Amino acid sequence: MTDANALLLALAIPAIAMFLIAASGSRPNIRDGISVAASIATFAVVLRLLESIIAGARPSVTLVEVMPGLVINFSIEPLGMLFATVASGLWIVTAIYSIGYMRGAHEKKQTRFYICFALAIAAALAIAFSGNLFTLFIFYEVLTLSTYPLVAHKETPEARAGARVYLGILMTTSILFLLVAVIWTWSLTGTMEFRAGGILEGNIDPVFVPFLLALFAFGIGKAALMPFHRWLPAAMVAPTPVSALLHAVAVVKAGVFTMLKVGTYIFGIGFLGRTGASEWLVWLAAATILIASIVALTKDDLKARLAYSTVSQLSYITLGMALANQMGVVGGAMHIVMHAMGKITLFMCAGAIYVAAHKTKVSELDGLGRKMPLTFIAFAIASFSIIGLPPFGGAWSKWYLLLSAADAGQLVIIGVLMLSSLLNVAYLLSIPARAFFSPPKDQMAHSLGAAALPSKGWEEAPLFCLVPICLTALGCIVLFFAVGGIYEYLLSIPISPETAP
Amino acid sequence: MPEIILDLDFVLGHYNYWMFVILMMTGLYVTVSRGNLIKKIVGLNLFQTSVFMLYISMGKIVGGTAPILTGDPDTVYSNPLPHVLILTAIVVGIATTALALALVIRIRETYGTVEEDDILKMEHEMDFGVRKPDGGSR
Amino acid sequence: MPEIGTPALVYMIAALVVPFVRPAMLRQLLLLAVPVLGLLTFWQLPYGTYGAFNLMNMHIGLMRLDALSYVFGLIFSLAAFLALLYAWHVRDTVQQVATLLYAGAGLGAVFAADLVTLFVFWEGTALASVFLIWARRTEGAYATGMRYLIVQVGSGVILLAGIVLFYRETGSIAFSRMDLESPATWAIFLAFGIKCAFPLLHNWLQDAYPAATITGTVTLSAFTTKLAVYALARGFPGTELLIYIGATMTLFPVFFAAVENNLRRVLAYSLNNQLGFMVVGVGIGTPLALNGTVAHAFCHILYKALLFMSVGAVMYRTGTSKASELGGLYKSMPLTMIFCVVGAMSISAFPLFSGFISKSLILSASADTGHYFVWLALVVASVGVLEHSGIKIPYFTFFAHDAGHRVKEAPFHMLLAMGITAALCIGLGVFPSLLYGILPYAVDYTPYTVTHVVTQLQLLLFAGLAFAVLIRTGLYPAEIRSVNLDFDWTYRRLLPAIIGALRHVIVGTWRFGVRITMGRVDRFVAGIYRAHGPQGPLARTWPTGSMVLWIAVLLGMTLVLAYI
Amino acid sequence: MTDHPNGEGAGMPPLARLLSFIDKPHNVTRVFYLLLAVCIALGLSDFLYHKHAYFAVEEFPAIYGIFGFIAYVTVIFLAKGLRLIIKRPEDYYEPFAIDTEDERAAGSDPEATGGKPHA
Repeated sequence: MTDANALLLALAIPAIAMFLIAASGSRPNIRDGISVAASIATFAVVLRLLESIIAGARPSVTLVEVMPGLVINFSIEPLGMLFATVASGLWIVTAIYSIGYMRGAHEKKQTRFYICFALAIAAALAIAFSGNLFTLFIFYEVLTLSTYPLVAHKETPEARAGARVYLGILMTTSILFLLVAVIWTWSLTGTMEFRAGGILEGNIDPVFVPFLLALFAFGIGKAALMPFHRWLPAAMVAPTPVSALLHAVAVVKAGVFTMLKVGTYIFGIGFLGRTGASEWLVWLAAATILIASIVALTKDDLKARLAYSTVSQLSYITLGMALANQMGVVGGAMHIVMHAMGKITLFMCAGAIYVAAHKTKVSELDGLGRKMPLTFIAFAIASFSIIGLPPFGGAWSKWYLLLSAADAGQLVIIGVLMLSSLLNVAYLLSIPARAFFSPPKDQMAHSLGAAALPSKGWEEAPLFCLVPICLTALGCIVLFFAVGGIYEYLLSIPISPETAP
Repeated sequence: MPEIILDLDFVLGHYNYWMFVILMMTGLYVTVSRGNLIKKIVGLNLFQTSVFMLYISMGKIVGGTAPILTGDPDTVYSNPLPHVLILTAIVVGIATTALALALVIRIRETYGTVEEDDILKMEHEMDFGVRKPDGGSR
Repeated sequence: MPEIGTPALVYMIAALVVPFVRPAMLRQLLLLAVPVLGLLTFWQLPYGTYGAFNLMNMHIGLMRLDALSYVFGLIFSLAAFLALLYAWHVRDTVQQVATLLYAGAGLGAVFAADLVTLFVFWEGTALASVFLIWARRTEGAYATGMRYLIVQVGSGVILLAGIVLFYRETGSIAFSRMDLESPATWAIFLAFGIKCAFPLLHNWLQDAYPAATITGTVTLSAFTTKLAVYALARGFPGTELLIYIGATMTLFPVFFAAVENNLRRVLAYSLNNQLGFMVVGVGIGTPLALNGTVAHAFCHILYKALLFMSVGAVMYRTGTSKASELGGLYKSMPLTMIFCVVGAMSISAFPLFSGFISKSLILSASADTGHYFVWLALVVASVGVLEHSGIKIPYFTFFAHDAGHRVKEAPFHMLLAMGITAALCIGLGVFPSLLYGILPYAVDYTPYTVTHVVTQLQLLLFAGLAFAVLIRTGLYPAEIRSVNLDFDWTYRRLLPAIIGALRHVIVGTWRFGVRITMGRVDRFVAGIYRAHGPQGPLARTWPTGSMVLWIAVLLGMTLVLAYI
Repeated sequence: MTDHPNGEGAGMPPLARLLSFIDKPHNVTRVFYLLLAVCIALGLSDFLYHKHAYFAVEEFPAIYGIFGFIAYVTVIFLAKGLRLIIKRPEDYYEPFAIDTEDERAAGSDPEATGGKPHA
């Protein structure tokens, strides 16, 4: 099977799975089985592709030529491959988790849920593999549309309102800014190809570069830059597996992945660095990081707090691109992996807490740690990783972002990243700490003297929820040690034209 | 030769234009001043006719007959273009007048009057003040 | 022992195994065996760098064994052993695992050959130690733990920023002598300073240590601060600034400790004071001074742990560590009293006790290099130490007015731990060569000269006399239930107040701005409605006549304009 | 120092009985004068040996003793002055500090008696 076929297969499996799931709607066990099998199959194909990409292959497939010059073309390069691996890998975990969650929380209309889930993953993979801006834009919109029914799954008024905000912001920003940017780029350069080192070099008057970048930056609403971040907290009405995969991995990562890809393959990091066009984006991303963290600090609802934390963490990656040097791209790309692993654990824990203890408010979690120790340990591990504490993966991505800020001579940005770590400690770590160590509000002050042994009454979420949580938590730790390989791999992302493979 | 401010024979020479202007102004005046809708339509038609005649007179060639083919190749015709144009304009004029009259009939049925001032008064009351039980079926 | 990267690995593996060891006795034995195993891994190893490898083209060295790190590794293992022995009765898995991880991270940091490994273990100490505070499981302990964690992670993050800048400047991350001329080294210096409780950065120490559990505080007292002293000794020996920072560090805690009611907070202030001595030693930088710092760190870990253990034992039996609640305990806990007195003597540097042999090194080093005022400050500080730790701790716990506690003697394992520590303190005091042998630089210093012994005794006994006089005349500050403000007031009361005011102002202006704009928007909409609404002049049904008139006027105007 | 000698001598551990002589007030004054005598002896001993001094000020006999005494007294009075400024009631940081909480939560012996929690 040549790489090109593998590529098509990787996209085909989720699509086919969609129909199979639809067909087996009446028999839940088979339907869930199919969705998990599809995720595993996709991941296997993606891994096979990963090996050939590491070996240097750059497969490219042109699906259809809409008009002369306008083609739907898929070509894989290291950055896209990374995102695809993360998305398909975590699809498995979430597929298993959603079985446990959907049955635990007795959600209705699960078939439609799994169909849209598979479609969203297919769209995410297509974005990862898209060879030009046109393909990317199409599947970017498909991703938005396919996630709408997932966000509005509960069909309650709030869910509909949230989904309306979600769709509203994402569609307006993409049509208003992104489409304009894509067309402007096409008119400027005559092509929309993602090419190593960027295509804008020499085709654009440097004065316009910041404006084009602004159009792209605000156009990619999924990267949740500050003015257009409202959709992320609004989408928290969705059931947790949706929040887990989509708002920790697929949707938001598609946004920041597109940001990185545009920065690297349309503008070209060297070009951005020379023209200093991304200077304003550095400050906007830094502002987003801090403001979102401060807002997260005030949120008592668990998922809202995690949503704002995601908004803040996404801007790390945008910051990485905006700093316009190799370390920035490496740091940003690595943060995609680390943040995905950490944040998906947090969301799954939030879901497990909802399923097992029907609690959504942070203040209600006091003393819950004794009943759900595994969930809260996993929550703590994921929080450590996102804060960037050493024995966990997140530390390395923060290390490279700091290196990139040092390279760009931005000492203030180093200060911002430091402050954001402290804010993360304040709003993320307080949750497991309260759960384990502060006396439960309803009980009388706990027994004095005897150090509290975790009482044997564990009331954990169903096994289907618990296993994925532990897996991804372990993932956070493993990533710390497996970072050497990722770093070598990320170095192969071309920064300037001549290093094109 | 100082520039002639007012070329007198040019002005008098185009008396027919002055006629059309007068006709046009009367039509305009009738439309503007009369409250009765029918009279407004008549005024409109006067206005319209003056324009038609203007075009026709522009197309007149001294000694030229009406531009209708007579089979004799050396008859001199007036410029056919304005004629053609005005023919269609007349047809259109009839159509608009017919439509206007139809509307006036409907207004008459609804408001029971064709005096525009009364109609406006009634509309005003209907929108804002007392809802007058108008006889006509809306 | 097979050569494994770093002794910290032993602690980490043990920390993973311990929760699954169900029988308590077996678990305690395993806990005690870990420090011994850790010690064995580097006990016989020749000096050199081990566990070096290349990670993302950075030269990582997990373990660098040389004279400086060997001494600290030794004392850290010893401290871990004593703390775990002292905590034999504890059944809380969280505390046991946290102690192991904390000691392991401390050891790992001491042996780190490069800045990245140092940062990894530096944050590890912060992370692991906070659970010793949270293990108390009360609302106050949770809040104190959170503050402690933010300060410690703050120090770690500043260190990370410093390392990044340093890596960019020098291209290497080797952890060796640096001097303070670039923002990188300043950031690293500040990070070390926070954990070394420099003035104004010190108050996490007094805020957090009394909040930990009884056995937790004993563990806490040994690792974080001494690790910072080691880092300063490794990174910034001989920096002039450190002398003056150290001098102030020795002076200001004396006054706070004299009036503090919670005895564990008094000990925390005294710990801060002793750190001042070590920082002065690092600042002076001569071999004698550095020897003094290392020796003082070595002895200080022992007698500070002893003092915390004795007060902890009293707290274990009576349930409180507040001076106003204690007194007359010598009758029911005589052995603890004796160990407490030994600790007090050692910290006050009485001859024949460990404090004497290590503090004298620093004092004479400062005198040798002619720092007269610093020397004077150190002497005053020594008197201060005698006051708050030498006399106040034992007197108010065991001898003052009898608070009526009739409690049993401390449990055997606590007495055993205290006994070993006391024996070590006295042993080092009597045979200084034991310690001088393993100090980093050659030592040709004899502490027991007639002059030195007599002057030290004079200093201490006259101060004791002053105490006796003050007590008999009733001028001595009585112990009253109260809380003393310190620098932490700024981030516990001032900062929230400022943030509250700021938020109030911002929210106020935001709401005011919203109201204004909404007002203007409403007016605008009303205006439009008036103009275009059903009654508005622009939307009303105009009589056709006036309409035609206006058309005529417009046509006229265009005619006129066309010909201008 | 201890104001009233309590009765139950027998219940105390043997070592405590040995030290219980400190309870009687007259023993306390006797210890005080012993301390005074030792101090004076130390002060005089300065003349008996050659004092190796770093700084000129150390030449003065018994300077360490006097300096120790004065330093101690100044420290105490400065501390008392400082206390006037920084003393606050125990519940100053009420919910966020351990001062008013029952200290037995720190892992004391289950039958720990004292530590009357702040009313």
